[in-house]
Amino acid sequence: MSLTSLDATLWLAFVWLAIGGAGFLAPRNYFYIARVLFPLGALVGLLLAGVALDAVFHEPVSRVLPLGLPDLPFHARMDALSAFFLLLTGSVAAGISVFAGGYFRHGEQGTLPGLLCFYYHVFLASMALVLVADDAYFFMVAWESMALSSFFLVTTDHRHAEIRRAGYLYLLIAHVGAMAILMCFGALQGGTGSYQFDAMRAVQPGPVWGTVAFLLALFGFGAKAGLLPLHVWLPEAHPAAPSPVSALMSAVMLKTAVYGLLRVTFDLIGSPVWWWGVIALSIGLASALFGIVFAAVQTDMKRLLAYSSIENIGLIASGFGLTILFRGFSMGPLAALALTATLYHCINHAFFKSLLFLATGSVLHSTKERSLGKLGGLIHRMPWVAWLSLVGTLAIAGLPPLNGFVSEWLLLQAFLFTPGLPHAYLNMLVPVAAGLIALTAALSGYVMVKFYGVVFLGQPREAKLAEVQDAGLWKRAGLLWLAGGCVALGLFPLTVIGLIDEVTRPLTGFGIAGQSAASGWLYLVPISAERASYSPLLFLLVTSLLIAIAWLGVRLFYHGRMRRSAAWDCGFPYLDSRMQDTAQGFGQPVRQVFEQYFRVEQTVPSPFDPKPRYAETASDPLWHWLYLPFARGIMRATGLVTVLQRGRISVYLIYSFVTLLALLLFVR
Amino acid sequence: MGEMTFLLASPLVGAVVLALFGHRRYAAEVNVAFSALTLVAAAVLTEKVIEDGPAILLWEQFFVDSLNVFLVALTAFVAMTTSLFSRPYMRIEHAHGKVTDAGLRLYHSMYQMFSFTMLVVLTTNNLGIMWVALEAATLTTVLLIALYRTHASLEAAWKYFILCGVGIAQALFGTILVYFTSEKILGPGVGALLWTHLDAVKGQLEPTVMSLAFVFLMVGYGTKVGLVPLHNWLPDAHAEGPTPISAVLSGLLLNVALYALIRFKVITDGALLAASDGGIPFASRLMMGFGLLSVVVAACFLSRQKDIKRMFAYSSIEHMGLITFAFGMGGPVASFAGLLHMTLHSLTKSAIFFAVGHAAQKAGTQMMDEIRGLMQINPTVGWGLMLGTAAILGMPPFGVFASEFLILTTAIAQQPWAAPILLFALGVSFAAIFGKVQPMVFGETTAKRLPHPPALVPVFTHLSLVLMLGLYTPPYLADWYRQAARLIG
Amino acid sequence: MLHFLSLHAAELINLCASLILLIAFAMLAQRKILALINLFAAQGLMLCVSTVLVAFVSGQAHLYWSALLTLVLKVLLLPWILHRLIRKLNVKWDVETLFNVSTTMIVGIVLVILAFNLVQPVSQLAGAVTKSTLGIALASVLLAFLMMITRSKAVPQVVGFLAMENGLVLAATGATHGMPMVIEFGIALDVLVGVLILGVFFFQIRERFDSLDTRHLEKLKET
Amino acid sequence: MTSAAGLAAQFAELILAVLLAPMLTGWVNQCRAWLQNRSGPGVLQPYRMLLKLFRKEVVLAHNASPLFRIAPYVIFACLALSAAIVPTLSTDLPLNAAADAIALVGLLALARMFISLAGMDVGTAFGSLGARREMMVGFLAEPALLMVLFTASLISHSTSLATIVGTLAKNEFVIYPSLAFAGVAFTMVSLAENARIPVDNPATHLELTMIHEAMVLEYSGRHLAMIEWAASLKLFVYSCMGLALFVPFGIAEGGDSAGILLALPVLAAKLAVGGALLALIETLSAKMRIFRAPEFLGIAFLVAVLAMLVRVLLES
Repeated sequence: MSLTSLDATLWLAFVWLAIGGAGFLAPRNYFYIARVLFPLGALVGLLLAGVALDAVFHEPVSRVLPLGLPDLPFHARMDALSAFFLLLTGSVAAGISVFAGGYFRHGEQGTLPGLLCFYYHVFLASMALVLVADDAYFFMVAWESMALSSFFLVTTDHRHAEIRRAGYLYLLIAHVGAMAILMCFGALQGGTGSYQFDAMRAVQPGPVWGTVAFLLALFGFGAKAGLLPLHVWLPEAHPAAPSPVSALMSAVMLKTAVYGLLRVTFDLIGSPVWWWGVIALSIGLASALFGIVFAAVQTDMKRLLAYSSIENIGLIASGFGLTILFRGFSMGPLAALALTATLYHCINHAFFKSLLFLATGSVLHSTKERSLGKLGGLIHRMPWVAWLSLVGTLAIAGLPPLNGFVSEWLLLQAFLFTPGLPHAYLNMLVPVAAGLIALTAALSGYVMVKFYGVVFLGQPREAKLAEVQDAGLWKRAGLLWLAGGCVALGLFPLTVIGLIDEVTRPLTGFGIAGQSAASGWLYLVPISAERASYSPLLFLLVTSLLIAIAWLGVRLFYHGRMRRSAAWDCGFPYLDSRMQDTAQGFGQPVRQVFEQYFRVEQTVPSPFDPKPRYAETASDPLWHWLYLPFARGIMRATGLVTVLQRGRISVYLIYSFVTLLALLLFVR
Repeated sequence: MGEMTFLLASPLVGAVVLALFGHRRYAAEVNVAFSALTLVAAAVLTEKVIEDGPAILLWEQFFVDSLNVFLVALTAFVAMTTSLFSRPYMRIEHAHGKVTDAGLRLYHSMYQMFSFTMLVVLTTNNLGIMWVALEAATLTTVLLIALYRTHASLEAAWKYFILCGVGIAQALFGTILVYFTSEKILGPGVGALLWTHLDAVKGQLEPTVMSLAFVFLMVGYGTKVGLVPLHNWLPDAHAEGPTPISAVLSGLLLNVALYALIRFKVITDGALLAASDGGIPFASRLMMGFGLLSVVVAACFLSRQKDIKRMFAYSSIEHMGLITFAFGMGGPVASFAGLLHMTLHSLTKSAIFFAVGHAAQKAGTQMMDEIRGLMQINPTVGWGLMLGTAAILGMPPFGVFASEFLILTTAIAQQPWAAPILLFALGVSFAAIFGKVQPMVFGETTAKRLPHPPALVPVFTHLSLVLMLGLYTPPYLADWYRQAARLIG
Repeated sequence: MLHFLSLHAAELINLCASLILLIAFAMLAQRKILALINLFAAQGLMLCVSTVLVAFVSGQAHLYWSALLTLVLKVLLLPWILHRLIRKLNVKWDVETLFNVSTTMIVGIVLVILAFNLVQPVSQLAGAVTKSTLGIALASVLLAFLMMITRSKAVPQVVGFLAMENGLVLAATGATHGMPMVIEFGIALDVLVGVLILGVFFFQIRERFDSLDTRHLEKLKET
Repeated sequence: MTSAAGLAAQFAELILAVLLAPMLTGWVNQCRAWLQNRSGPGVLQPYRMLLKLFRKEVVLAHNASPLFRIAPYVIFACLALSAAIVPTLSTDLPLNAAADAIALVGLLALARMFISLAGMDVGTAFGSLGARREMMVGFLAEPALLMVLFTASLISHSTSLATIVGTLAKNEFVIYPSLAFAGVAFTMVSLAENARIPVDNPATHLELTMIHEAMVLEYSGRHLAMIEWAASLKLFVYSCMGLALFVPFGIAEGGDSAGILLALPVLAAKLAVGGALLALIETLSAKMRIFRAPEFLGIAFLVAVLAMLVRVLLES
């Protein structure tokens, strides 16, 4: 009896739970929790990634656990799709956990470190279990445990009302989403009454039930992923949570939603209809654009990253929609291309977003400041964090030769094939959608310059920033691991695609790595060499060579003389840090261009104001158009119902009387 | 046989003893001891039924099968843990001067009496005695609800008495009608009211009379279950009585009333089967309607609550509605789920009331706006409330999710129209309850220390059982539920 | 005499039943508490008589016991308790303002028709002697219900509750020749205990609210 | 994919681009001077300036971080590489396989990112103002450029620049309406990207209007030289890209040296005409207010999207 990868995964998840439980042994001992348990958790993550890496290349294995409902015990299954996402989970979690070992050094206010350790590892374990669950019940249990544990993590510092509010909003939307997912499974069981995924795979749902299931899945998983219009929790919850948790949520938890979408659409439903793709694509594009435009006007660095997560999830959803489109028209290889781009972006986003969240965590930890308007110049005081987050910044902006570029490149390549769609309108409109992707990518560059420039460059905006310390060794190690991941994923796309191939082949019947491998190990060739190719390694090599030559050349032919002096600034002598652009100022052009999409509230001082103050908030219009009216509607409806209970006993007796009479007449 | 006598005798003797010594310092311990004795008897009885199967005892007036023995075990268990909780709780109330010595005597005595009446309802084979005992259960609790003698508690008790009394009078009419038809087949006398006999001849009972009778029973016992629109006594009674009583009302009495309804449903279904046209049986349709209405209306009320106990009372209405709906759907899975949900709701809701009781004592008020930051001053109370709330809202891995999962998935398969309504209502109540509990548990505190240490063992015992049932149902328990579900059909 | 009884038992039973119904109507319209209690006692008496008649006709010995129980409880004990109560509570001469008596009466008549209609298929199954009593019983239950709805004072509400109980006993004796004795005793005990508890309650309510008007009991409600 | 001749051609092209780029800038300035009735400093003026800057010592602000010092080299390398990717003389370029049109846009974005970050580094009002404006221009121009390239790649079913140019050069007698739209968009984008009138004025130091110059205000000495050189390279790259897309004739196919030798004077001629046209546009138009720039670029983006739509609607 050999240990299968599935068993190993389940055991590792269990070890995570055990580590969480071990936190209760000495709940106040920071050293024990941060320096022993968290690194252990990281090790488990690493092992999990190893197991998953192996499992990607193997046949699916499944087993039944002696837990769960009497007639529906927990079924677990490991196939390439699960393994891929487990790989993502394990590898990212390893970095985040190492970082957390340094982050929770002083402990978060409001919650015991032991408790925090418990939530954290339960969160990790439940994410791993979501990925291997093979029946609706197990899936839902893991899914909701994930929501609950992350809710507690978000509300770690629950003494602030806005954090509590964020946690509430988060859990509420997660719960509503979970209900939709539950209904989706209900629609999928197709009257068999069996809630095992195997049974759902075997049943071919009719077009109506299939559509219902897909839309419910899109709603449910979209709520977790933060797709429009269910994104509102994301920019609230991410800033509220401690940074390693934001990182974990953004990097891994959002991906479990993507996993769920892929699982339901391509595995359980099995035969998607093309127009589902149009829906997913539209929502994805809307989310992407919305997310990045809002990211541009944020003044809180974690909110900014949260909106950027919405953008990235939007891109992933676009890729997903494109995959359905191709799949629906039986264009297998192109579906594989789009799916590869989607999955690639998933893992990329996991790495660079967690890197950046952890970087903000370091900054927050050192400066106690989250607002962009009070940071600046940290590259001098925190060089490690600054340089490592530069990698993340460049990656998330989709710049070569880092990883973000590869997946966006693949996605755009996939878009360029859409004129071949056998549908009159789609083949015209979808290629144009590529323009929106391009706009989003360019805007993300804008946002990232703002983020990096305001936080790390320029002069410190507050005096206290002069004393901040750089991140400690544990944090550096975590950041280094993730930054290394960004670089490696960017430089060796062929290896990654080889992995992803194992996933796309069962789901779409095709893979793109074979084609690529035929063109040599150096080049990424998704379809054919004439069509497009990209070699990040060569790219990096030549760029570095050119930099080296330029530098050496200058040194060789001229000199290296240098003199430090005050900044010139066009000769203006009274330069101070307040003259730099603020975060608001930097976002102003975007705000102006997209003005009608924001709800902007400005207070502009009069020209004669002795102490002029300028305030501006750009809030989410969807909140005002959708959520508030909905909540008001519910309250109004419930208000009507309360009329039923006014305290008079005669009236209550009338209710009983009338009910009795009505039923008696009914039974006649 | 012996166990049965013991099971009923223990609380009865307890009631008498405590009627005499209920005000003494050790009364609470005596109360616990009698509850523990009852629990032991229930355990032995359960053990016996599991081994030997159903049994008819004591001149056929009592019988146990897997359906009621599980409720007996649950009732004895929750009554026991509640007595544990009530020990410090009532002491604190006494110390705060809310209860007099006489009040304590009444409380302890009636507590045992209440256990007794519920156990009689559950174990009796005689549908008439069932009615008598259920009415007696109302009578024993009505004084407890008025224990504090405040305006509000008197009002609540009055409403409780009148509404339940009137309601249960309808149930008597229904019982008379059942007797009216069964007497024709079984002959006059006690035999015609024995459930086992009725069950044997249910196919021959006159369908017209049975459906008429079921309407009366539905309205009658439904009032006690707290089904909308017959529920109006419930939130008042839960909110104004002492918290241990709220816990047993919510956790046990509602179950017991529902149990009575189920027994009649089995017979009615049997009687109407011959005449039915193959559609949904009449009784099932009625129960589904009431269940659905209760869930929806309770969800609406939930979102407007200010009093914490009142809110959880509405939550009980909601869950009772859900269980009624499940039994209404029928079939092995739904009935199984209904029974499981009964168990879990009982355990969870009583645990919540335990936590709520201490929370309210700490804050000195039941108004949710004034209870803040429980986590800070007494983390265990805060956690009890938080986890209990998470459990009752159907968050996995707690067991309530398991039963809700089964009920909802069956609803999707069998009554697809109802599933979205149920889910929407559950969503609204989630938003309502969680939104109110969270600020109470988290944040800066307003609470103060209590004169006696709170009893939180019951809370966490219940919650760990609920947690276990969410992840793992022991095989014997599952078999037991299955058998019981088969009895319900 | 006995001969006459056996010949005309059915008519007599129906007469008693009708009287019960009539008294129920009278209670519906009665404003005075004292009179209400007396009417209740009269209704109990009628019930007792009809039970004896049924016992005589059907030869069910336990019905005599049942009749005795009714006599002791409904005719003597409960009215006595109620009398004592209203004296102690000093509400003996209380007069209640009722909501439009004629409307209430019309509703009552509708209820009677409804009740007869409803039990008609069931009555077919009943023995010849008690054919119409079931309808009357249901009608008096519903009328008592209606009375409870229209009253706002506590004591009349309780009297209504007890009148409802009378209707149920009528149903039991009329339609089924009485429930088994165990049950009858149980029901009687419940009613007695209930009234005692209510008695305690009246005092408590009076003590708190200075009134027995249930319109003071409207604080607990949803807003 | 690679051949010795290809490598040689690639290398030659790179060297040529790096060496000739300042001359193009000089030529445009000279033309502009002529059009404005000035005598002009001559086409070699940029070289003199670079030489002067190289000789001067670097004066670095106290606050400048290492990023500030690295950025010029990175920017220079990025633009040099993009010059190597764009087919100027021949379509048989080994680096073409390493980076296609999308990667080229990415490369230009990388350079933009670094220059903006460098602009923000010292923490002066002008630096961040310039960076902000540069990124504003970028986020609108970049997708427009990508759309232009997509239109071309939809024609040739490839995003590889070499293939695009090869295809376009071969089908010289087919007229693509989409390319006309794309051309308009491309021109607008190029003007903005190269800090030209009407979006920016390379000759100004008036804080209200400048973009590029605001960012590089703190640079001096060899750093400034690298940046100026990179700016010249950028103009060169854009010009060559435009020529390759819209006037692709005369570019050698394959790596034969004869073809390359022939392509060289053709390129020079095309660049000369293009530079003159640029100078003409600059002379004829007025500098826009900075707030108008998004509109200008938005139009460019829409025209580029239109080009793509036309391509899909009318030509397939």
